Amino acid sequence: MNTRTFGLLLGAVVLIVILSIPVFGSPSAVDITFRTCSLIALAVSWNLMASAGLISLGHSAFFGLGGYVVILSANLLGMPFWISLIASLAAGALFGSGLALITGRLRGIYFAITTLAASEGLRVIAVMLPALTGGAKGAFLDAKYYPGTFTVNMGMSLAAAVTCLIAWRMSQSRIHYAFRAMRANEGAAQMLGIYPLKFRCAIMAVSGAVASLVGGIEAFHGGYLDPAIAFDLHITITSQIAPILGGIYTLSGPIIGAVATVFIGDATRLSLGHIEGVSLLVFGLILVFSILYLPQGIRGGLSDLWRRRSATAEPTKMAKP
Amino acid sequence: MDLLPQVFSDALLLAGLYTLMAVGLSLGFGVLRIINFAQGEMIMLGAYGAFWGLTLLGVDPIISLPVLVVAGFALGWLIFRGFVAKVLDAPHINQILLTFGLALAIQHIAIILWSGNARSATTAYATESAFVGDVLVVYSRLIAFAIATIMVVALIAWLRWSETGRATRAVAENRAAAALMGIDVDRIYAMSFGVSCALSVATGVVVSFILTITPFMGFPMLIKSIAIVILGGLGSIAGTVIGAFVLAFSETFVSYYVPDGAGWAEGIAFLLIIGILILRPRGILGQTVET
Amino acid sequence: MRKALCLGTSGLLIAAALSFAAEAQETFKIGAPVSISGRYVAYGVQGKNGIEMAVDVWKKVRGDKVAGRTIEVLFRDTQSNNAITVSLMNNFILTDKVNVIIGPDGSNVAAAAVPPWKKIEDRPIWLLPGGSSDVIEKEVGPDPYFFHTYAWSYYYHESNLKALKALVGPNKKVALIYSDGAYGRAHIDDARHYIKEAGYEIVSDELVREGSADFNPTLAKIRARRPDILYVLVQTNDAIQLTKQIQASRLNVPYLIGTAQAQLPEWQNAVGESQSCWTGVTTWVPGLSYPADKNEPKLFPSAADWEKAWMEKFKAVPEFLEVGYYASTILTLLAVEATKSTDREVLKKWLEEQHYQTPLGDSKFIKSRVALHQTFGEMVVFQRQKKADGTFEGVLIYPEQIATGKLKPCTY
Amino acid sequence: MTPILELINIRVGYGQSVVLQDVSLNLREGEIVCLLGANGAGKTTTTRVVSGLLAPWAGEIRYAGENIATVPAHKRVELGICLSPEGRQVFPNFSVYENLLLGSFSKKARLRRTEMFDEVYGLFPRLAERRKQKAGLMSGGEQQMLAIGRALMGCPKLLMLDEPSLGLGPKIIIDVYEAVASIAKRGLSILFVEQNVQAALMIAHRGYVLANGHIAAEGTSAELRSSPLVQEAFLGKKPSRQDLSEVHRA
Repeated sequence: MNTRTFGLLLGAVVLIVILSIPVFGSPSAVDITFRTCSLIALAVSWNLMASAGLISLGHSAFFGLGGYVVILSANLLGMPFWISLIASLAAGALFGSGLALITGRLRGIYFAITTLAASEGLRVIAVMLPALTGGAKGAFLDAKYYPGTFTVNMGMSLAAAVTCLIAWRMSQSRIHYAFRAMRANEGAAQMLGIYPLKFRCAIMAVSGAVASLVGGIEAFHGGYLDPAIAFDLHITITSQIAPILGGIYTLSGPIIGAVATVFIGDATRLSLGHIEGVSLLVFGLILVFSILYLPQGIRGGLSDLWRRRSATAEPTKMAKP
Repeated sequence: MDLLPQVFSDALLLAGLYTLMAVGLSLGFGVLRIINFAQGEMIMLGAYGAFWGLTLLGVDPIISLPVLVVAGFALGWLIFRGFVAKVLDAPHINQILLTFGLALAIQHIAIILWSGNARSATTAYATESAFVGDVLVVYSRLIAFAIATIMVVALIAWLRWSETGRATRAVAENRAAAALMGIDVDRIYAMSFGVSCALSVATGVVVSFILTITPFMGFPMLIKSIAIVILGGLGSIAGTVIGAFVLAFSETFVSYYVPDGAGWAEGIAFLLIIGILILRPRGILGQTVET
Repeated sequence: MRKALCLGTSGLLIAAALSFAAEAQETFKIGAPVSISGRYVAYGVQGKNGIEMAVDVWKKVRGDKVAGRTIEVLFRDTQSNNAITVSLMNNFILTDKVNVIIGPDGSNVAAAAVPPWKKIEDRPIWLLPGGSSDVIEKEVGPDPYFFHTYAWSYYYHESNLKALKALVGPNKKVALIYSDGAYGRAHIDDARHYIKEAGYEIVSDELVREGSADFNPTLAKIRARRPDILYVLVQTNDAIQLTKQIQASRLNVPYLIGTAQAQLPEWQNAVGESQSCWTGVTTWVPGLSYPADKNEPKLFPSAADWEKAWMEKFKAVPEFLEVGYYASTILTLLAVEATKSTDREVLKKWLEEQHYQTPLGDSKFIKSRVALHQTFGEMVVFQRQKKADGTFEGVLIYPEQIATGKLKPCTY
Repeated sequence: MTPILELINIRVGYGQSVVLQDVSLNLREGEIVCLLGANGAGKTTTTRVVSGLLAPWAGEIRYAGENIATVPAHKRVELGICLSPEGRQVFPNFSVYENLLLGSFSKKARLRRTEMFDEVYGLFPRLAERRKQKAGLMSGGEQQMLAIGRALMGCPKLLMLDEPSLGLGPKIIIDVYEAVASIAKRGLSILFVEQNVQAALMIAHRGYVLANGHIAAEGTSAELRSSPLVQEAFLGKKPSRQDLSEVHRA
């Protein structure tokens, strides 16, 4: 059995696991799977943009937008679960491609800060339009639109699974090269026949749609939304931490990272949660030290180990002039 | 009553504060090309330093300012050597997450040490004021403005005329060429990071008797500083000063003249960021920055 | 990829295993979601202190057990985060199977806790000693298992305006300042309602931004309107800066009316001399003269004795949330002890019928606007006044039967 | 006499690719040595290694007899090694005067600042005229003068010039080379990189030819001028239009 089949097989196993836990799992397994899947989808979505050289500091904009679209479309228009999720998906895609058009050729830190500004701007709007959003008091999802625990949990598992499948398909296709070219140099990418603005629009639409969908499902799950939480920078940060921790620009990195982030977060919160301030302190320190000592993420660290082990078997590759 | 003189006076005093707040970030970015997400936490530490100096030792924040600034410089130096130096050549996202992790850690160290309670330094001049004609001038803000002006002018003079300051600017423009001049680039990096932190600590001291001190006070100030720095142009101190004035004046004007303007005022910063980045990505006075 | 999946699966399994708490029999479990990190950390610590004090006192007075069961309090950190709160509530109810939930604190976190609790059919009894926002009340609705052990936002303004009408008289001009934060938004409608009902004129109705660096534009506009009463609805953090700016800006307003902040030592320490003249409205304030309960004088001593005991343990003046959490915890323990049961119907019935005199006042549950069970909502109005020795004290000014002094107009 | 600079078996590169392979060369005090070679032969890399901007993977850099391979770049300036880098790299937002001030940043140079200013302004009167001008706004030739002047401000014992004639008009090239020659008369050692072979061999005492990261030939200027290898090396080169025109003009 070669590595590829093995990978595919395991991928299938994981899909089965995350899709079956909502059916058979214990309540706490369901809860953890929900949060992990939420982060997997966010992380893969963030990583998608990062892979094209677009560092997003505003993923909470998509997330919050999706949440509010769900709450408003359910409460005001009486849309059922699936329809309002499609609405949030569409809103995220629209906002993403709109942001891509606005940011034009901005790159690096400039791009990152524009996305941050977009997210904070949406928060201010949500705060200042209490008639629509409930303002800082927050808004509840009308309980009669709650589709049931199973549907919500399954929805999130499906969202994560589909997101991973999309990312997998992309990594298998030629788009994969376009990403690399965009990341390295947009000018050069243009010469390869990639139209950067179009590509950006498409990527940000997909990424935004996914993040917005997650926000939408989270809104059903939580049933309550306020601007500070919907557009919380921590959402952006955790959706970055996961790929960074796992291994940026890779397919499996964000997934490994998401699992690790949820695990570390729960472990610190549950074991240190009784001492004030400590759980987030430890989380911060883990973040710092993983960046310092695992710059390629867990995935990179593992393949380093793997390479070192196999290096004893085969002679080290010599650099040639 | 004509409000306009009052509007100008308020805006001017706020602009001084904003300048000092953003100039540390601007220097750090200009030289190291790193946005330090823990910059706000330096403000927070400065504010706590001044607060505890007053509360425990009875030392007025203005008196403790020099000591705290030196301490801030030392802390910045240590943070640079211990953490930031190791990600100088790493991708931006690693730098952002590293400094964000530091920010999170510093915030919660503050909670562990000093609890999450809100505080404020209660100096006598904190609540004194005078009417100049129709215009109310609050002493604490005037003092803050004066300190901010002195610090920013000192910074600009240092950068302009001192040997090290000139070297710092040189490193900001071209790191390799600076090394060829015999400039120890690493040392300049550590020093700029230190100075940048020291400036933020000074901001903290100044706001300790004006604003509310909490372990979380830094982040909103960081966001606002980023807005100012982007507005003025990344890496330009003069641009930062202009950015601070633009933001302070527009916020104050909106607060006075737009219904519910005080609520919308916060949005201005973000509107300005997006606007400026679309129209003139380098900011008002920005230099070329390879990103 | 392969390693990814390996890790993923094992991660999920380990994490799942972690949260399977071994369910010991014969324990009485209190689920306590508290925000002990993040922005509500100050509240969370108070909640935790209150519950810990209650369990300590119980163990001293009644021994280690309640109705033969070991007492187990599960403190879990919400990290001031809604999503974590949702997960906590789910786990408390479905996995830990707690008997009672007490908390959480901070209106937003408390609001986030409502939907996950409500959607579970066999939800346990929930006592909420914090969270005054009326959106919570509306969302919970007339739920039989919800017990609010704190005042709703409108109680503040009802009491405040009663006091003002009685002590200041009719026909006054009021300037309102409220923040765009959760606190301001939750209070403003009811504040306006009761001000108008009292026949006062609102001459200025100003929104301020949470965390603003300068309130002077707002204050300058208010100065121009020359109000008699300044009515302030902002969160503690903003209140500190605003209070200092109000003093500095010489508004010459005779009555400075605050709501929750004025009773907080946090606010008092931070504003120093500027606290002079501010009134506040609260359910509990040091110096209240509530007597001890006749039947349970050790669990519910007089307000003064309780305060003394608290000072001994924590070396600090207790805050209203701490008293609220204390009283709520003792009530649940008493319920279990009295009924020898942890069944929610039994407990609910007992709680509905109990009546004690606690350090926080009368414990009888009544109906509020929407909710079925509401207690400790009785509010008193006080004013921060300077004593001869230069320190400040909260002088009770309303209701008149418990008043310890008179409302004085501001002089600065 | 020990040579002032001696490279012994230097191997270096970027990332995975090796640029210099076993390069050895030396330079005696007061000597003018040029490095010749096609684009990408490793000339600039050699100056970067000597100046300390690039750490060699293997080999020794001996300066006045001491191995300085691990000495950081800024300390080499203090030791008297100054480089006028490829592409001039002046500080565009600084005035000419400030650029020169930066050139004399090292402690030793700071002491002799006035003296050096006189010398540099003497060599390049143009710089004196434009002292308040922003460097970024000057012409290429002026910037080149500034880069050389700035390197001189550091009081070098070993001056390295990377393509001083690149982008310069024919008149200025002569000025620059006259300047270089007059500098050398003061006992300075000069190592310079040129693509303009004829001009280089006019003033250099000796030269090395780099090809594909190896020393392909070395010798006195006269030897090199007549060496078939040099002819071949530069016939094989595909010069840019600019280079070509300059060679013709020179």
